[in-house]
Amino acid sequence: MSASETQLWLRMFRQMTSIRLFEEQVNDLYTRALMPGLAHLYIGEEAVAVGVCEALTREDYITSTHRGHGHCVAKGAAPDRMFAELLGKEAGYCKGKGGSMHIADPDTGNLGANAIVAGSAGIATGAAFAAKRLGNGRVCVCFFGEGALGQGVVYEVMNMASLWKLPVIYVCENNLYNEYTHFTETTAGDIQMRAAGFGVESDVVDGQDVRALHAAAGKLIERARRGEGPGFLLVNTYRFTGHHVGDIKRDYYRSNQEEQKWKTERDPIKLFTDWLLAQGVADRAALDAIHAEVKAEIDAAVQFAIAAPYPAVERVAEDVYA
Amino acid sequence: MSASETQLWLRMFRQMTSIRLFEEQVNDLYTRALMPGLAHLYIGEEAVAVGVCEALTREDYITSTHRGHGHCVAKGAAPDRMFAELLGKEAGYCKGKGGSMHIADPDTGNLGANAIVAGSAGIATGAAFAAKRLGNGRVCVCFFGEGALGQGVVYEVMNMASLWKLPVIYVCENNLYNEYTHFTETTAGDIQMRAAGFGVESDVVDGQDVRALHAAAGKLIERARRGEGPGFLLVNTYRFTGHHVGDIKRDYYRSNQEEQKWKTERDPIKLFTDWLLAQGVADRAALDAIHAEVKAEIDAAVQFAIAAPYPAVERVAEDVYA
Amino acid sequence: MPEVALSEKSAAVRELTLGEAVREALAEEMRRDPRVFILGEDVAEAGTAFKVLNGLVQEFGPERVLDTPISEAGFTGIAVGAAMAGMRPVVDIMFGDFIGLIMDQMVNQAAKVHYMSGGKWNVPMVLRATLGATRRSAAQHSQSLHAWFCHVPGLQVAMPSTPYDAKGLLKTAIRENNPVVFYEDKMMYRLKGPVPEEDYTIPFGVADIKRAGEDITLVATSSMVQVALGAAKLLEEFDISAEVVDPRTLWPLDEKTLIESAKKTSRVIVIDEGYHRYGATAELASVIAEGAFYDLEAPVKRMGAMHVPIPFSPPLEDATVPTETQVFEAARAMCGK
Amino acid sequence: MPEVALSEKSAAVRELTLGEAVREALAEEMRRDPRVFILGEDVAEAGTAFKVLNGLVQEFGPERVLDTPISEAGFTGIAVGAAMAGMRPVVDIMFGDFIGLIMDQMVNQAAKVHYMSGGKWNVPMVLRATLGATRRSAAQHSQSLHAWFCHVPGLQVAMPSTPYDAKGLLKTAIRENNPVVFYEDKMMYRLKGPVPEEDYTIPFGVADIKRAGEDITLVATSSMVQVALGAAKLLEEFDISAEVVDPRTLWPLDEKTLIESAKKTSRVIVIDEGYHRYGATAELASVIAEGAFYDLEAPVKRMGAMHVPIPFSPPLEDATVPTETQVFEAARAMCGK
Ligand SMILES: Cc1ncc(C[n+]2csc(CCOP(=O)(O)OP(=O)(O)O)c2C)c(N)n1
Ligand SMILES: Cc1ncc(C[n+]2csc(CCOP(=O)(O)OP(=O)(O)O)c2C)c(N)n1
Ligand SMILES: [Mg+2]
Ligand SMILES: [Mg+2]
Repeated sequence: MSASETQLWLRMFRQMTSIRLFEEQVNDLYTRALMPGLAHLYIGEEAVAVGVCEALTREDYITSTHRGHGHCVAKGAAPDRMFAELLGKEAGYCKGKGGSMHIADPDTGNLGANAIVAGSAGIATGAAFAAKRLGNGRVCVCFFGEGALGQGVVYEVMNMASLWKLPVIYVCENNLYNEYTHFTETTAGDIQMRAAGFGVESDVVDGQDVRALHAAAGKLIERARRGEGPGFLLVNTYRFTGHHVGDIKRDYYRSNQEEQKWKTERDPIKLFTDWLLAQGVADRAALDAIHAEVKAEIDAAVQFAIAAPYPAVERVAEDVYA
Repeated sequence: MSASETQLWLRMFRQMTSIRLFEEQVNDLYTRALMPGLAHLYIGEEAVAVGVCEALTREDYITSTHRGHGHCVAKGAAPDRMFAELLGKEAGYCKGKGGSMHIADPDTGNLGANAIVAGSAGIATGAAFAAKRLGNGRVCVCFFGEGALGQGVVYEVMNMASLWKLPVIYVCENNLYNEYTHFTETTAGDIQMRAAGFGVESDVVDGQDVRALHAAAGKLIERARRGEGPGFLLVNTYRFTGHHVGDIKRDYYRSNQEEQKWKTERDPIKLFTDWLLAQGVADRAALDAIHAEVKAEIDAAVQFAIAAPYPAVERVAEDVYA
Repeated sequence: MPEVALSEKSAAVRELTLGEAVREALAEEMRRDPRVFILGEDVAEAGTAFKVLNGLVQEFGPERVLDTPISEAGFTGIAVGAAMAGMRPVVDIMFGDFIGLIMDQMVNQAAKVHYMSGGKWNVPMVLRATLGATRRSAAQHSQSLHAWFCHVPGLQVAMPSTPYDAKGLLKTAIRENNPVVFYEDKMMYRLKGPVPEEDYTIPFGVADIKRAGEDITLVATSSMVQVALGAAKLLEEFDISAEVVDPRTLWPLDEKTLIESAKKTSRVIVIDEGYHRYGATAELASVIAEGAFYDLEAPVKRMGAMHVPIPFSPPLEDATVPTETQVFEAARAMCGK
Repeated sequence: MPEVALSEKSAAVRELTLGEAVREALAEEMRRDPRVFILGEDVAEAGTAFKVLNGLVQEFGPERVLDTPISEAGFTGIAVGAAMAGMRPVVDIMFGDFIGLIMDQMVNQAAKVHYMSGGKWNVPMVLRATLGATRRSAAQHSQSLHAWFCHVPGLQVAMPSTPYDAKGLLKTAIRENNPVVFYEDKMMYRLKGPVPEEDYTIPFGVADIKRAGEDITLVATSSMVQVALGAAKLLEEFDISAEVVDPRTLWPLDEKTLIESAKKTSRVIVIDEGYHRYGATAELASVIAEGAFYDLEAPVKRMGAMHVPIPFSPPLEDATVPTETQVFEAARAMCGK
């Protein structure tokens, strides 16, 4: 295995670990009532953001969702400023004005999380439009959950992306649930056929297998970069925890067995760890070391955010107009 | 050929003739500046409305579009009150408040024309929902042009119609143009595959062949009535005149040859006439007699409408709330 | 069905939260009329994100409490058609911010069908939506955009401020033959108040004087009524007697009661949680300024949400909505005490 | 670029229609800045339903004058993203009634991106929409719903009333780094007026006194400015000198000029073609009633569209919008002459 390949795998491991530990801290902050608002955790879906974003350049764009921490980390954001944003502090990426559901960061091409389901479909397609017109070679990845398939605007923009051969990739994270409702109760027909009906090249992939994701996303991304048009990647995954941190009692919409099965048999980090060890990409000690490093970084980031000051109240009226 | 069949064919001939003559009068009224507003003619597409509506009962519902005169006549409305509505007269179906783009008539199950492209997709699906809940055995046909495929709401409601097996049939009148733009410039992928992607049974039919339309629509309508779910009928047709009466200079978006070819070779009334004669369903004299009858009725209807009074100005504030 | 007196005073002692009052109104109307049904996201087993509908699917079944895809425009449109064809849909829009997706269905379809058809088709539907900030839900989950609907002929807009009003107004809304938008403030779902067990309705277009007073009128909507009542209490200590008037429906609007109160007190503050600019306060203030012109001692003061997208950061968000103290101070200043 | 004086008086003699002025502004800005492009339905060869964009695709090509599918929400969303990523889209919404389909894109996305990102992302886009009734286009093609946008922090709303203002305001809009909604009255496209050939812009938030007067102030927007000017002429014969004030942008709003004029004349009528209730007239009237409270001789009078869906029937439709005669009579009555 080439050194660069080894590096790639280890970077992916680190990134997935960062997201997992980041979200565990969010859960902790929230339950300790240190975090205001709503928190939608990405635990269980880490491979999706990492597999896809590792196939992008820093300049490429992404748009994200209410469940956006993972995308943000995977695209390269710093945990300390993310936590600061989640706590509404001045040092946050958006000066505390956006919060968990609206983190954005131009430096890493993150056009922003969006609290409107499918709210970023238009933005992502428009960013791809601009990239094509400006000829800067960028692509845009639009992350959304399968629930967003309910929003007609997704089809409107896929149609235009297809007509105009825009470099946008729609990554549909099918974690089986729209909030508290199973997607089969809200989604008729065939998801990939929907994309095909709008002339969008599509593929389906195991969302717990970061290598498969990286490969599948890479294909669609490079195809889009070559100017051959948009792609649609259907990703089968699962959120290990509640729709949001407050969603504790879940048995009325999904069984404990289902959750346990996914957590024990389909944990993307565990699966990847096994592979790394089996392939001898790294040994347990090396992985533990990475884990420890990441943990230290995350812990420090949390402390930074807790200690950071809130914005002065006068700031409230700033940034309404550019 | 059975007597009832003969009757059906002759009724269809009569209805198609009614629509054609109705629209010719609209064109005349408009160019004589007797008709206010906009007029979108259905000439060339008569077979669609007639073929479909003849497969419906009077109680069944339809929703219509800005190009709605044909649907309205085909569902059984009276030309005199239609003309009165088009001229904004009190005697019109909507007391003159709706006009050409909003004719509605509960007596014939016409939920209304709609001036918002795809504006009636939700209404049609909802009427089918009510029919199913109330168990009254009705179905609803949603007529729309291929331009409406650009509106996401169409996919939102098709998805729900499919999930809930609603008795609604989406009839897509593909007359090749969204206003002044060819549909291939606005429509990517494959239209029937779009329906299939949402689990909606679909079929495609020649829009100039009233018998084929009647058969294809009948299949989807009876299937829906049996509770087997929604249908999508893609109809290939052509509007012989401008997008609206004022659209005279059309060569910048379509050629005169194209128009001539359709008018001479693909006129639905001419084609049906030839068949009726060839089959000996009726002789030329019989058809001429029907044509003359219809013409007399339409002429009288126009005179009625022109003579009819405008609503009193005080009426303006009525009917805002039930 | 008895027309119960309009203010809470006469209400039975049983207390319910506003959320419970909404649920009771829905349950009673669904028992009374089989055409009434609910549709929206996670309304069935989940009972909505706010749990307001808990238990309804158990009583009425999934055919009448219907989980939809995340298709606000689509299911609102379906409700319009279902209403035209004989049903009485109650649409659930989880966060009022999402009305951006359904304005065409509500404004170009629901609001106009009756008029455009010359009075032939009716659209007896209710759209339930939430409003209200300070839940740290940020810019896309905190807005109070009801002014948009108030602007549109053909719609009616109800904004209950108490559990009592919530039950009575919602029952009226469901029995209406026109589209009604019914607003619930997320922050008030746990507010308790007396709610009669019996069947009662509250007519639209009749304001309620939530508190009688002499020196100043506080016209307030939805949760701002509670803010105004709190401010009125604080004003007492300064011997300022504040009258709190709740229009209860912004359309139809009970101009008469608003103007009479203004004429009586000669000072008015209008408080609404929507954005201040071009919002509900503008209509209420100008109606009063015109109707009570010769009796006003001072300009009508408007208090609404600050003209900024609603920020996530708690100290910033708290600065954007009118508070008890702000209303109190404004009223005190107006009364020169 | 020279800051040309704000009123038409100083303008060059060449006359253009308002439609031509809009086209000229677009063409000049597209020549100046390659990032500017147009997208919408039938904007290219057809030059829109109103032919306002005729010739632009010939000069700038289909890549910059882009025909879209009938997907208002979708292409408005694309414009938001394109703006964030470095372009300057000008979106064409054929009929203002269709904004019901794009409120989420404009209000939850375009208007909030800059604020939610803590000032990091900008959305330099223009949304061109039409307003205005009396074209016999019925309820879904005749509305003036601009009050909805005025209500939303993060947006700016320009409403030109003359060809001169149209060119200058549109150029400003295109150079703005914020989303701007630019309204064109369909009935004014053929209105002629002087338009300088040179490059000029008109700053937002600066009202223009279209006609100076002493006895009464007529505050009017868009085509209602023409109505007000007509009424002012009729008033002359009765020795009533009317001042006509055009805010030109409803947000930002030049309160100072409105209030000063009101203080000077002591009588005010506000005229806007949007629905009267909860519309633009309410904000303008309450701003003036508050700011000029001690100088007003009479309540501020509001004139807007009747609170009904706009009917098709010509005699009915004509009754729904304010006319020259109505404004004249209202003004005369107010002045007691
Ligand atoms: C337009 C809109 N409707 C409803 C909601 C409320 N809501 C927030 S998340 C969510 C479910 C989204 O499911 P999915 O898209 O699958 O994403 P997931 O949460 O599973 O990651 C809903 C309905 C919203 N935010 N926006
Ligand atoms: C939402 C909306 N957008 C745009 C328009 C303007 N418009 C009226 S008809 C039309 C073209 C419709 O084409 P199609 O659906 O194919 O129907 P056709 O006119 O061909 O019968 C357009 C764009 C509209 N009425 N509604
Ligand atoms: Mg999901
Ligand atoms: Mg067409």
